[in-house]
Amino acid sequence: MAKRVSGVAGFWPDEYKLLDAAKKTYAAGYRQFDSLSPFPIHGMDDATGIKRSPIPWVTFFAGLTGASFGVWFTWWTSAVNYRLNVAGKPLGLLEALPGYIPIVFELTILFAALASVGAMFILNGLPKVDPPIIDPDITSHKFCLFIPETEDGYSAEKAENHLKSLGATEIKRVAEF
Amino acid sequence: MIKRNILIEGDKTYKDISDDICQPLESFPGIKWFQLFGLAITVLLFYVCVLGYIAWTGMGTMGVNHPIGWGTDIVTFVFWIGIGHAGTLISAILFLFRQKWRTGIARAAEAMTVFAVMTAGIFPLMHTGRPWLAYWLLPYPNQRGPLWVNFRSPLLWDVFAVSTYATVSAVFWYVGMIPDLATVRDRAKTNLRRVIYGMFSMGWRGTNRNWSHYEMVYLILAGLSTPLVLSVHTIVSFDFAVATLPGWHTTIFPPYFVAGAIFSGFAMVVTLMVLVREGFPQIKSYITLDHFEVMNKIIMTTGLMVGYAYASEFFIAWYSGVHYEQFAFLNRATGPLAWSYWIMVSCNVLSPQIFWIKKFRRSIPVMFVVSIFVNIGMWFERFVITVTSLHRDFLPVNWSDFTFKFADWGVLIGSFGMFFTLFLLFLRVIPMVSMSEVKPCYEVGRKGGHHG
Amino acid sequence: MEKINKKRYWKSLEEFVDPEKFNEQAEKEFMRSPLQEDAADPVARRDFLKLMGASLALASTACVRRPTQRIVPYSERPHDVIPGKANFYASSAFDNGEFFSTIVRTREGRPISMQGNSAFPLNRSALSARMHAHVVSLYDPDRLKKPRIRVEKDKDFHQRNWNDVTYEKMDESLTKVIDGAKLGMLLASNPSPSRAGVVSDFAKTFSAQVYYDDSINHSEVRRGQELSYGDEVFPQYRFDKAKYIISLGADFLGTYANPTANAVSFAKTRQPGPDMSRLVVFEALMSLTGANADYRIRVKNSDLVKVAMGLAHEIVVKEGHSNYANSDLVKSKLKEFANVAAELNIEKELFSQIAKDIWEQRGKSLVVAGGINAKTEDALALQISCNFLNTILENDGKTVDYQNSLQAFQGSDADVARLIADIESGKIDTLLVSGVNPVYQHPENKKLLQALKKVTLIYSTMYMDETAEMADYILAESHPLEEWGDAEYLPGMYNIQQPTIRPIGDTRSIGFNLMTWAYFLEKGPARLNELESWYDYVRWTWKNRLNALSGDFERSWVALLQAGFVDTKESQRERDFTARRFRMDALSQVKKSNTKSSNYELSLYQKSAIGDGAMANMPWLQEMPDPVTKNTWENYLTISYATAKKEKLKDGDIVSLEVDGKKLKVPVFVQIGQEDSTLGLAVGYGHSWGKVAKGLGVNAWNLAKMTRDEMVTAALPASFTKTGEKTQIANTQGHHHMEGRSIVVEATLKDYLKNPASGIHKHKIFSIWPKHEYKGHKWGMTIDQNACIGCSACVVACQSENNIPVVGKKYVLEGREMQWMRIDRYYSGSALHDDIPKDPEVYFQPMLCQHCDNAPCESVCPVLATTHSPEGINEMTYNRCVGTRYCSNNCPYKVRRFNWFAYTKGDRDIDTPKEAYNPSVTVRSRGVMEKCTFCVHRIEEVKAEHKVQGTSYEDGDVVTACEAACPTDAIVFGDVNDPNSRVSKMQAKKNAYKVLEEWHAQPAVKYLTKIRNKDSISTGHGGDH
Amino acid sequence: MRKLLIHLALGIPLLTLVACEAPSVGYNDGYMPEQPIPYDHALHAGTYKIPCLYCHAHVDKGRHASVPSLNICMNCHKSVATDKPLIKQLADAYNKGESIPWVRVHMLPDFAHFNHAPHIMKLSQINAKKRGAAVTDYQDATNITNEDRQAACYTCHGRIDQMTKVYQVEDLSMGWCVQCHRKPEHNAPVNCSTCHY
Repeated sequence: MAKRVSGVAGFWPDEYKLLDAAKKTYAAGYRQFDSLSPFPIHGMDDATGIKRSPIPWVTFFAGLTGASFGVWFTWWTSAVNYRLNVAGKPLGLLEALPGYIPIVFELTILFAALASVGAMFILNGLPKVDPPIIDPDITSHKFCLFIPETEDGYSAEKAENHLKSLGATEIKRVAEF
Repeated sequence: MIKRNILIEGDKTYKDISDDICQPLESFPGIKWFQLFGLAITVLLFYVCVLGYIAWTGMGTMGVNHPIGWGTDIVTFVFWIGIGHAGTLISAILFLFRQKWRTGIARAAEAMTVFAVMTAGIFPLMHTGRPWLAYWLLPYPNQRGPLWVNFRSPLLWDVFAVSTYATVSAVFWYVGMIPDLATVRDRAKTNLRRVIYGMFSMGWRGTNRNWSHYEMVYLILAGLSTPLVLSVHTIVSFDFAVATLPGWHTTIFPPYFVAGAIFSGFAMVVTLMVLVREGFPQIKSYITLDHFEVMNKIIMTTGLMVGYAYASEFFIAWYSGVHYEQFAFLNRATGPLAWSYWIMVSCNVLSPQIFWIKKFRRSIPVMFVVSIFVNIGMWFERFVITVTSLHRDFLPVNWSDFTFKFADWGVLIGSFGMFFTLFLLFLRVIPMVSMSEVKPCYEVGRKGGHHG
Repeated sequence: MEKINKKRYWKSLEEFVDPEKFNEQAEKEFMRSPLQEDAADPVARRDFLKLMGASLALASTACVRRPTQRIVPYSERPHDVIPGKANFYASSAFDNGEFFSTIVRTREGRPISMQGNSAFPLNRSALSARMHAHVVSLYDPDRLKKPRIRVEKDKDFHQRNWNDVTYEKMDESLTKVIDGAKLGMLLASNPSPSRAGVVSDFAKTFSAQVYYDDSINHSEVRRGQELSYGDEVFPQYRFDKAKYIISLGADFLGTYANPTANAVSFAKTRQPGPDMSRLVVFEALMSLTGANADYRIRVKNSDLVKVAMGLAHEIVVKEGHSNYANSDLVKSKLKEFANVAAELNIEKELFSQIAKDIWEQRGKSLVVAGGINAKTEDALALQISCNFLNTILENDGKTVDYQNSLQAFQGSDADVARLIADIESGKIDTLLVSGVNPVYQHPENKKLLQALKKVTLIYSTMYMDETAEMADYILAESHPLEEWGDAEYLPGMYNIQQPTIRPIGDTRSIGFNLMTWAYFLEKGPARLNELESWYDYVRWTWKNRLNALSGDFERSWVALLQAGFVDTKESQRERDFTARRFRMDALSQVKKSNTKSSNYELSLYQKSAIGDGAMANMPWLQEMPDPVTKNTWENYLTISYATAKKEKLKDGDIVSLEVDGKKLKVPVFVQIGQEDSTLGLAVGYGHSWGKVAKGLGVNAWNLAKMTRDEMVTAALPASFTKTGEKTQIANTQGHHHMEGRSIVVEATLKDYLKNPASGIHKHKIFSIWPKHEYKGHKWGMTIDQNACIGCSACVVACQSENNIPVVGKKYVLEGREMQWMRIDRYYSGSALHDDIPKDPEVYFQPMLCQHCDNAPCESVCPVLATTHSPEGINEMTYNRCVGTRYCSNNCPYKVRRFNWFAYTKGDRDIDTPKEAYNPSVTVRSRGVMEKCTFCVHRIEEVKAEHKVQGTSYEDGDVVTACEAACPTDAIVFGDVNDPNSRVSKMQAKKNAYKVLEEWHAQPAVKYLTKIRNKDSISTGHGGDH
Repeated sequence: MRKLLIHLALGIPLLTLVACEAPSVGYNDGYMPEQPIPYDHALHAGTYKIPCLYCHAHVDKGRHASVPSLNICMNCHKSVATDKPLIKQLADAYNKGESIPWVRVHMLPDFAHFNHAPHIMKLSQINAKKRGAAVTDYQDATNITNEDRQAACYTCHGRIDQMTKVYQVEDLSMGWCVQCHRKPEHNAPVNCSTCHY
């Protein structure tokens, strides 16, 4: 669980203003700050300087693992481990593969999907048990920018002023986030 | 640029949206809901009793016989699996195509998917002679040698496809739900509520870093679900297509089944959404007539595709020159079970044709009736494929007839009890429209950029 | 308040009555606390430790603990019983006039199945379906376990109470009854010399009158022989010597005379080739024999005499053949039959051709007539004209073997009439009945029923049947498998019936009873008094006969027991005898009767499984689909297709059938190929007893007519009216036409001689996979459809061998019958195109698991419950099956059977008694699929035996149950990898094909084409593409 | 959290299943029931070296090893240890024509058909081969000794000659059967109808 930090939060009534504020905050040299919104905001990644999520790699390798496991498992169980003549069909790896494709496919999807979701959970640090909430309305209709104390040269006043200059309708000092 | 219609009707703030959508969760259900729920759960209990009776007494309590090894159970299984497809289609394929209108109906449609797959999943289990041993279909290490499973059997493909589909669509549904559950948590007035929704929302806070990963995984899941959903009904169709039976052994089955699944799925979405709009009038702003019109267009299109499949089956049967194949199709249309064939054709091909007329596409009563027709028709499509093909196969000595017994009716009606029980509960505990997806779409079709 | 406090709950009445005592007991029962160690019980602590240990062991080892089983070994092991190994005993059996030499298989001293004695020339390894059901009748819970004495008898038999008694008590009462009584004995005829001996000893001693009445009397045959030739015999028809066979209503393959042996000898002449025999059947009902005919010509039963005489006219008068060509007497007699073909609507050319052909084949042809379905008022005339025809054709002594005649069918209706007269005149006041069930069989004979009420009736029986209801003393009879016996079915052919189990109840054979009473009354010849058991009497009977053979009785006795039979006149069997002189005055019996002006005539007939109805309580037989109609569990009125159309009747419509003022309500069944004015109704149903038999069908004997002391069962003027009621007839075959599919391939003999592969459609098939290789054995089967007569004995043999459950009428109606082996029956023509021929040709196709190399069932089973063995068997592993039924759906032949319910729990009346199960075969539970295994348990047993003995497999070591049961050798099983095996040779024949070959499932079963010996060329197409 | 619950819901039955199906669990190896007469194999087969086949006479002839009938016990006990109470009990039962209801130790389900004879033959041949004897014919007593046959019994039943009270040594599961059949030197089939029919 990530260490909890204090910081300053500013609020805006809609996503455009938040996006604008985020861009400006980034321009002002802030790097650790984060935006909070009830829904994802297009362009916010660039605005806050977040890199593309690495989850696709996880998906790819998990899918590959699923596929190779499927190929190996179906072949090994039916041709090696307990070889039985079923309907006179061949059991060689390549000859038999067409019949196993649906299994291989499903395993690919299953591995990829579960691994991706797992990765998302890990990257997002979920599940969090009872995390501190800046404002309950953030998940409904408020848009927030949070500048944490870990920011280089952080001072609460400076951050407050900065947010105020960006037109935040409300500013809150957050003891713990 | 084409002018878009607005997706969300009425002048709303984000808070209004939250309020509208969370209302069913935060208010005590009315008498109507209780009546419906009471009915559904009664049917569910009846269902449980019928299933118990079948499992206790034997499969002989159902109409299946020799040579009709598969009957109501498999027909209804395929029916429900098909229903499920619309949800994934809406949430995944339309997501990939950036169809914004999907947001209004996605959640409920996905819920329908999950519940339909759950309902469907019971059938392959219960249709076996020894359901208590159905876990033998899973390849797990055991002390029999170990003895594995037959990975070449379409039924095993089914196990993998259906369970993967159930898992992935449940996960997909749940992942989509997390931000909304957080909203409900943050709106909670009581502690208990906060704790419960807090648990299920997993501490979601909506930071952009989270959203970034979240959107990525959502995209990936949509990308994975798309081939998955197509594969599921393809594989279900393999149950038939891979078999040797005339009338089953057809290469057209995968696309035909998928089209049919989407067809029936959308019909069920229409049925359900009409009912939901009746029950929760505020939802009318989010699920609008435009939504219905689009869905009805899809129903009409897929109906035509299914109709094309029906026609092409006959053509191929004739063209193949195989006597058995020709007979099987002739028998569908003229044999002792021809009534089921003609119910299927009139419900699936004829009834959606009414949607050529815009007025009817936008008429709630018309679409409600048609959607129910389509559901009936699609059940009979599976009946025609399964039973009609089996009851007259290769050797004429084996030919026999099919009769519905009490247990057949019981499981068919009962499965609706299960589905509706789950769906009615869903309406009350989970936001039925995805708030985090609807909110960004508020602007769509509206002129003045952002609102105040 | 106090009241509530005082309220107690109790666990049992004891506690309520005496709580203290209860606690004491409870402590004992649930074990006293083990910690209560005291001086009185030092063991308690140790017990506790033990208990702890046990429960720990319990917890650590088992999820589900198995129940404790006990092994109770023999105290003194019988010499030849090895647990788990079957013992085989040679024996013999007699049933409804039919005789079999049998091999009884026992396990741990319990008979479990029977098959024929392959060395015995008559039935060889084949048995009838009824014989296979014999083991079930042995364990039939309905059997009488003890003798009974009627408590009280009032005039009208309202009092139906009996006391079960022991045989000692019975002997005591009966000796009093018999002593000084005017005794009569009504017996079924039986080829047993010992029984004949004891009966005659007894009859002489007590001056008893003996009457013979068989369940099915064929007395007209003996009478006809007597009138025609002067000796009263039941000739043996030598189908194996005949090249041209004409049946006049005789169902000799199904129910007439000695059908299993007939089938054995008939099949010998049916190998396709220039010597193949031809069978022409004139009949009204569609019988099994008619179904196998090359030419089947529909005539009324009342016209059969005309057919015989018409043929005689063609030969003698028209063609001027035979010794009688110059006899004016014959000519004048035949004159009135000059236009028979025209009168009977028979194709004239065909009729003349038949006459020409049989004359051509004289000495090698055979005319057979008879059976209850042909027993019209002219039955005797029919026999005489048949005999006359055989004499004209010089068949007498050759194909009509009067020397090796059948020692059966002595019963006659005349004897019954004599009995009635004797009772009425007071000559008989006490009657002993055994082997027949006269009350069931002669319901129309009111005089008999009246007469039986007048006498003290002693009835020896296995069941509380109709006659038992009227009896005063009921002797519980032993089952043939429980008793010694013997037979001389052909003169000089000695057979012994060995018991294979001790009598299960307090039962006796009739022979022993007669001995016992004589012993107690101290009367009669010494042997009746001195010999201690029936066994001794049987041995005494054989002492002289066997001594005549070798001089060493004990040795030849053991040899006889081991072999099952000794043929002392083997050289006589194949000989031709000189023709007997035909007595011309017999022809005076033959008159051309003018067909009565009745719309319909009813003929009773026997179904091959139920026959006379004595074994109607056998569920296997009730559920065996009738070979022709494929109906089960009841009888019904068969009507022709045209009649059904005319009268607007459909299968299952109940009509009220009226014959001579007697009415019966029966459902109708439309039988294609039946003569239009003939109605058929099977006997053997409508019993008032038996958990199984009771209430099934109607008793057709009610409609029989007594004319001049003869029972008339055919051509009874009948009428019927619709009642509007409907029922469903449990038919196992939903559709009767091949619909143009090449399933049973057929060719005429002419085609076959030109091209043996005629009719077979060859397909060019390719596969993307290489064929699986089978090293070692590769089991396969060939089914010769030309030999198969459709008798269905294999169906019941398979049921017996493989513990196949019976499902009952209700589930047959739902299409859930379980037989692994079925005989598919098709008619030519097509129902889809409403083209149902009046004279359909019938095809039989035994259908069982084809053990396909590319088995479609295997590839779809998700759990590997059905796989292929390295020896080519499609294995079904019941215990692995979860019951998806996908395999059955994917089986093109639909030979898999599913256990829809728990059929083997044994809680239904129709369940096979557990004792009759074959312990080598797993009993299947609910929810699993099953199917033919190629008798893999026999294969495994043989292989294990070879392994242990260090020997190797030879062709014929494994015989499947169906193969053994087949009288015509239509089924051959063996190793197809061995080029010299019978099966390989048959599979290599040019007329071998696979059903649905184009589906490329590669079945291991090949069929040989059906060849009909016809002069025409069939339309069947050959070639390939 | 919800996911965890799902995992638990799926996982618990699955774990139970694996636990129940895992080798030896759910089987009766180690089963050592109390017998009505505590017959001592260690004494008879061990100390006195009575060959297995003396009492289990049909084990190389038929399907069952078969618990010996009482007359076999009485062959010796007519004169041996006749005064001991348990022997008296035995003799008593024998004289009355009764039997002793032994508790079954080794049990296979009804759907698994096991035939002792070919197994005894094959295993004793293998044992003889191990000794270096030229083995061709099981019936030939000069090739295959009693010890070979006895060792064949021990393969599945363990050292019965050392057991005072007989117990089940192997779990007798299908997997256990199959692993032995699979050994190349045994050259035994592993297809289903080898045992199930």
